[in-house]
Amino acid sequence: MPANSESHSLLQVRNLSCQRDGRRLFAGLSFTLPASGALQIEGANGAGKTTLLRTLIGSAGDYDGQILWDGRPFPASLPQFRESLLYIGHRAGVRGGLTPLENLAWYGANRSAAMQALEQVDLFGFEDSLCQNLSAGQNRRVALARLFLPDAPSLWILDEPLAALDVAGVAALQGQMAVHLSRGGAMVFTSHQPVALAGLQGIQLADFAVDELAESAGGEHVFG
Amino acid sequence: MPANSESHSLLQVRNLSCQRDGRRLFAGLSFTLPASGALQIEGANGAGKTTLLRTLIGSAGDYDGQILWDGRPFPASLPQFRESLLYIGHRAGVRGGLTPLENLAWYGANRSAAMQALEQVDLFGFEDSLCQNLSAGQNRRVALARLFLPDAPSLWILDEPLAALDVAGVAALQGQMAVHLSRGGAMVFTSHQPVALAGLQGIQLADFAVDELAESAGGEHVFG
Amino acid sequence: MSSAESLSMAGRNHGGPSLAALLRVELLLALRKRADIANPLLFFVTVLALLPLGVGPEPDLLARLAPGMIWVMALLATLLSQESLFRSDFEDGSLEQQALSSQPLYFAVLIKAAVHWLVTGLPLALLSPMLGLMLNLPAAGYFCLLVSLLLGTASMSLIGAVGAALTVALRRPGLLLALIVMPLYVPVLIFGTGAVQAAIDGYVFGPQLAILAALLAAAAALAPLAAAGAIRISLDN
Amino acid sequence: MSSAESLSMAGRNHGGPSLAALLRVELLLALRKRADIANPLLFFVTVLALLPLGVGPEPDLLARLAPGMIWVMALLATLLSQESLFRSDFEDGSLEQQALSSQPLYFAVLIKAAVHWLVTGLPLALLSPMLGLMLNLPAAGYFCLLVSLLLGTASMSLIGAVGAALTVALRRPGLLLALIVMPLYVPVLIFGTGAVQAAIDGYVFGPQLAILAALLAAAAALAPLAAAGAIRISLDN
Amino acid sequence: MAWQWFHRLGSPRWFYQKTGAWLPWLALASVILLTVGSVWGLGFAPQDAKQGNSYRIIYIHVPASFLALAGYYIMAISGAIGLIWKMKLSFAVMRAAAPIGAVLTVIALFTGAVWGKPTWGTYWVWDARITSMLILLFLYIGVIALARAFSREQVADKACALLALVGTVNIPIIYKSVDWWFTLHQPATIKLTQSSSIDPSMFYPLLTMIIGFYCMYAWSLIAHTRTLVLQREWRTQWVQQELSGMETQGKGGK
Amino acid sequence: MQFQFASFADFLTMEGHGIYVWISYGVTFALLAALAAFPLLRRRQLQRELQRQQRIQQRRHQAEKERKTVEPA
Ligand code: HEM
Ligand SMILES: Nc1ncnc2c1ncn2[C@@H]1O[C@H](COP(=O)(O)OP(=O)(O)OP(=O)(O)O)[C@@H](O)[C@H]1O
Ligand SMILES: Nc1ncnc2c1ncn2[C@@H]1O[C@H](COP(=O)(O)OP(=O)(O)OP(=O)(O)O)[C@@H](O)[C@H]1O
Ligand SMILES: [Mg+2]
Ligand SMILES: [Mg+2]
Repeated sequence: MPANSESHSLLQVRNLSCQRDGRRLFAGLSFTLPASGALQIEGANGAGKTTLLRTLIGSAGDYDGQILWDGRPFPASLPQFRESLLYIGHRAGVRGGLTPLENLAWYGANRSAAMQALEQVDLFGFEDSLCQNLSAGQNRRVALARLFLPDAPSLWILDEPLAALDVAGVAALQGQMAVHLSRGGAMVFTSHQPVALAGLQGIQLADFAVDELAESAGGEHVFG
Repeated sequence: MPANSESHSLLQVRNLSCQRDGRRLFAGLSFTLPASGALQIEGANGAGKTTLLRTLIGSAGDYDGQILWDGRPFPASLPQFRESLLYIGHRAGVRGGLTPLENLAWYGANRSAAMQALEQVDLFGFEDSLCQNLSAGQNRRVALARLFLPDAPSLWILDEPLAALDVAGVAALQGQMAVHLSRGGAMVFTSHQPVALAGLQGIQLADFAVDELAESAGGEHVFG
Repeated sequence: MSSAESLSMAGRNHGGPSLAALLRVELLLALRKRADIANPLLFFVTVLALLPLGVGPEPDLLARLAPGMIWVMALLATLLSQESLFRSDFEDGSLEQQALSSQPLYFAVLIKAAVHWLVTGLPLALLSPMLGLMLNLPAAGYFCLLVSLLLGTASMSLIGAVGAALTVALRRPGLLLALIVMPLYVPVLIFGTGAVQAAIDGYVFGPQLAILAALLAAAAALAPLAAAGAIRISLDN
Repeated sequence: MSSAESLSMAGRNHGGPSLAALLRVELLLALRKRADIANPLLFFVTVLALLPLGVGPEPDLLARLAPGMIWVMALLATLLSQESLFRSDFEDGSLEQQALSSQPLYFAVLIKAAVHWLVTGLPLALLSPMLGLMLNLPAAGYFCLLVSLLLGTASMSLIGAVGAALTVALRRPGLLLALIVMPLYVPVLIFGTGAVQAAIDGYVFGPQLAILAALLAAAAALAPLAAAGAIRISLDN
Repeated sequence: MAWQWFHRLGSPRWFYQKTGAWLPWLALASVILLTVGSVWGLGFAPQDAKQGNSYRIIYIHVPASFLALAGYYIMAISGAIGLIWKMKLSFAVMRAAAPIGAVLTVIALFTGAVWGKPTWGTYWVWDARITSMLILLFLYIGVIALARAFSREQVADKACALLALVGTVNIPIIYKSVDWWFTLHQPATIKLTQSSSIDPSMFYPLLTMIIGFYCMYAWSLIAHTRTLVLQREWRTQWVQQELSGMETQGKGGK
Repeated sequence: MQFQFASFADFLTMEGHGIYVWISYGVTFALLAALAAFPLLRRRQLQRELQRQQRIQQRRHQAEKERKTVEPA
């Protein structure tokens, strides 16, 4: 539906470069994420995918370049940005001392919506077990159940959502991702497995890798 | 080379059933793993794959049935069993406070062998960084580097070895698995992703699932 | 199930938990981990029981020590139980989710500290007269001991939250939290023991208690702010 | 690099670490985390400095308290620093690898406890005379304080390892470890303070020190055994 | 314009290159002042009527005590500037100030304790001022220990700045409460010498030493900050040149 | 202004207080010297660290190049 994707762009990244302990992981990354857009960040282990996502959500501050939400730059627009953000990282935000149902309630879901979401991630029957007694993949599913809640936020940022999921889980998640896009939502995610999603765009982080030796010879970074 | 797989069987499992908090996950599982045999345990999230592997290595004691190593039953044969075991679980056994090189040295590798193994898992150049400063996949690679050491033990038990690895990492690992089999080694592993390996056998845990309601109606397990 | 029901009434902001939900969850977790509640208490009692073994059983000596030792041990019990204040939330990622939510972290910290006090400081204070009895505390001191501990442990829960937030990202904080926080506890300790000593000696102790209350008010206003800042710092890791 | 080199000379059992490698790694980790060494020491000093703030500054009173308080606080510092003894090894899975290796866990535990004593108990004991000075300890007590702490902290490191092993699988052990272990420390505490008090009062203190040494020998023989068993229990989770 | 100056001040490189020239002068000044002051104080200032010669410790004790206190505020203020204006250099100053302040506090405590033996007959009393000095040392140590516990410098910087700030709020409270505590429990049996009644012949060497200590402090702070700058910016070209330049000089010397 | 002591020995003993005074001064100046020495030592350490890092970087670079040459084959 976005007739002019530039004007409807939700998230814009301009000339971004991220650092870890002073080492630049990538540089010159630019992209625009329109509503209904899906973007997969690809790259080898250690390329900086997690770092990029954590920069996008405003949790990692060690970057150069510009990030704009709804046309307004970070960090001024962070509060509005976070209103429409749903982030699930390597650490999924599932509390071991609570049951799946209580975990979803903590995120503001009411009981019937939570039950439905848990059913959709195949955790029916486990809704009252403590999460610390669930398997690796089941814990992951509890986190992902947030995506199945009726009024989920419009921007999803997911770090390896498919990890630890079995085949049926992967299929269910891909289905929900498609639903989200069709509703006008947007998403950025990383995955080492291929994801089947219509209209999915990819970014290869390797294309933006920094050649360290060349860099320290050139003087560009002197005042960083 | 195993002419008679029964007689050369390394690991034999007879009528195994595992429990978690008193709930039976599966029952009646039997298989035989010969030298040069590879076995993939498949099953949905929460089916009990991790529990099965931890039972096989003797770390989870809550099981019924028999496990034999070299024809002698557990737990009597556990010491010999462990001599030829290499286990890598969800928790990979990589110490964050040590470098990859030191981690491998801790497992008894000498320097040149460790360097070569690290090179094969594409960690060349990171051998002197602390592991706590590596990414999720890189940490996983440090653990997997043990598989690339020259005199690795003969039985590998791996819990989701492909998790968190990128495409190149998956390919390298599959290559090494094939090498191990060709050397006469054996392995049991779990994976949600398909693994390309000649002669790979699969076990569907779902086939051995226990119908709890039916069971508690029938009297068999009442005193279990 | 009913707990989940009641948790959800608070709101429907899926980006993060609401305040009422937060309070209920914290209480729920605290009650579910009843051992965590009992531990500081048992620690408090055990250490104070070890004391006569260390310094000898003379009643007069113990009576002189009682206010100070009870206070120091209450301080230690509070302090050491705070190491885990944010830890499991940090490790499972829910602290990050809270920081991303549109609710200010200030209230989240305030609630956490309040619940910590409810399950640690309050029982400690209520138990203190019994320990006073064991240590031969003069009769004039009991009331003041109780009140001063009620006020003081609350301040300490709040101040300790700053230290807990600062050290939450560390793998093995060990005793670092104690090191950071103990000097900050000094005023509370001094006015607390001062009040009890004054009560025993027959002086007025109202002013000291008033100062303790003022310290508590200041801590309630400032400590959650500092702790919220510290959490954001710790998360950028 | 040279450290990795030296680590590897110990053997080539890829199923698990060799003993010599174990010792070197433990020392390496301890030295790399120098902050962890300093923390129990600083805790010890800080708590002892809080004490006069609680019980008052009179030198005579402090002198009577000194042996007991120094011992109790050394006990606490040892105890609290042991919470992390096996924790990070457990969390990253290397404890499991050690249990799977053909080396007996007994030695692994013994080595861990020994390194723990080297970086905690030994410095604590060496620092104790200075604290004696600050707390006005009579001159006759210094030598005995030092020796009794050297022996006592070693026993406590060993005994504490059992508790650390039992609680390692718990998410938030909190003060549970302290509760389990403190009663076991009681004999050590009694003979330790007894020896110092005897020395101050001018009696012979040799017998008490001999008993402390005997306790240490017994702990060295039995505690690693118990801890190894406890680790296996904790791993079956 | 003013902001431009402010930001240039925040540039580590600018700081490094600017302060290189100041260091020798500060070093010279502190060596001269400390030498003159020490010789004066030890040998030429008159003996104190009450305390005899042990009072000569005053010439190091008092300056160290002053700076130990002032150092905490320097640390906390630079930490605050770093947090508010996100100035890297300011964090470096804060991190440099912590160990220097701790060492000065140790000096104050040590000289005070040694001075206590001949005057009070004991090395240590739980006097209000002494106790609060000890707590100050703990505050310093807390900052240092926290800094060392983090593996990432940026996080360590912010965490330490926050802790230092929290400490600043507390320092006056701690001082007041400790003062109050001492007077409650027992009357002050020991009075420190009144500084107002000090004789000029004793005062001038003291002044010399105080100024000397200030110069020494400034030198240390700058020098420590400079090494921190080098450590943090070592990926940049100018630092690598700086470091390898030194190395070639060293080789040339051999 | 004049030297306050009759002899150098007097100056050292200071009527019995010498030990305290000299220990104070000694420790103070030793600590100040340590403060002064630290930046210089640290600088040398940094140099060594830089060299090590440069070696590591070169190795990483080399590995990268090898990877690139292997891939097409
Ligand atoms: C460990 C023991 C001691 C500590 C921690 C200590 C600490 C301090 C501090 C912090 C100051 C600076 C106060 C200010 O800025 O207002 C100071 C000043 C001073 N101290 Fe000490 N002191 C100790 C022992 C002594 C002793 C034993 C004496 C002599 C009997 C002494 C004599 C003085 C004098 C004369 C001053 C200057 C007074 C003034 O300017 O207000 N101190 N001390
Ligand atoms: N610590 C525990 N305590 C109690 N029950 C547990 C615990 N861990 C797992 N379980 C239960 O045991 C079952 C099997 O768990 P297990 O970890 O073996 O599954 P899995 O097949 O490895 O799953 P996944 O693919 O998600 O890793 C799960 O249904 C879970 O509910
Ligand atoms: N805590 C840390 N401290 C310092 N450096 C780190 C830290 N975490 C990661 N790094 C470094 O940053 C780089 C990028 O890490 P990141 O976690 O972003 O990788 P990733 O692309 O998500 O990899 P993976 O596919 O393995 O998850 C890695 O090379 C790693 O060495
Ligand atoms: Mg990642
Ligand atoms: Mg599993």
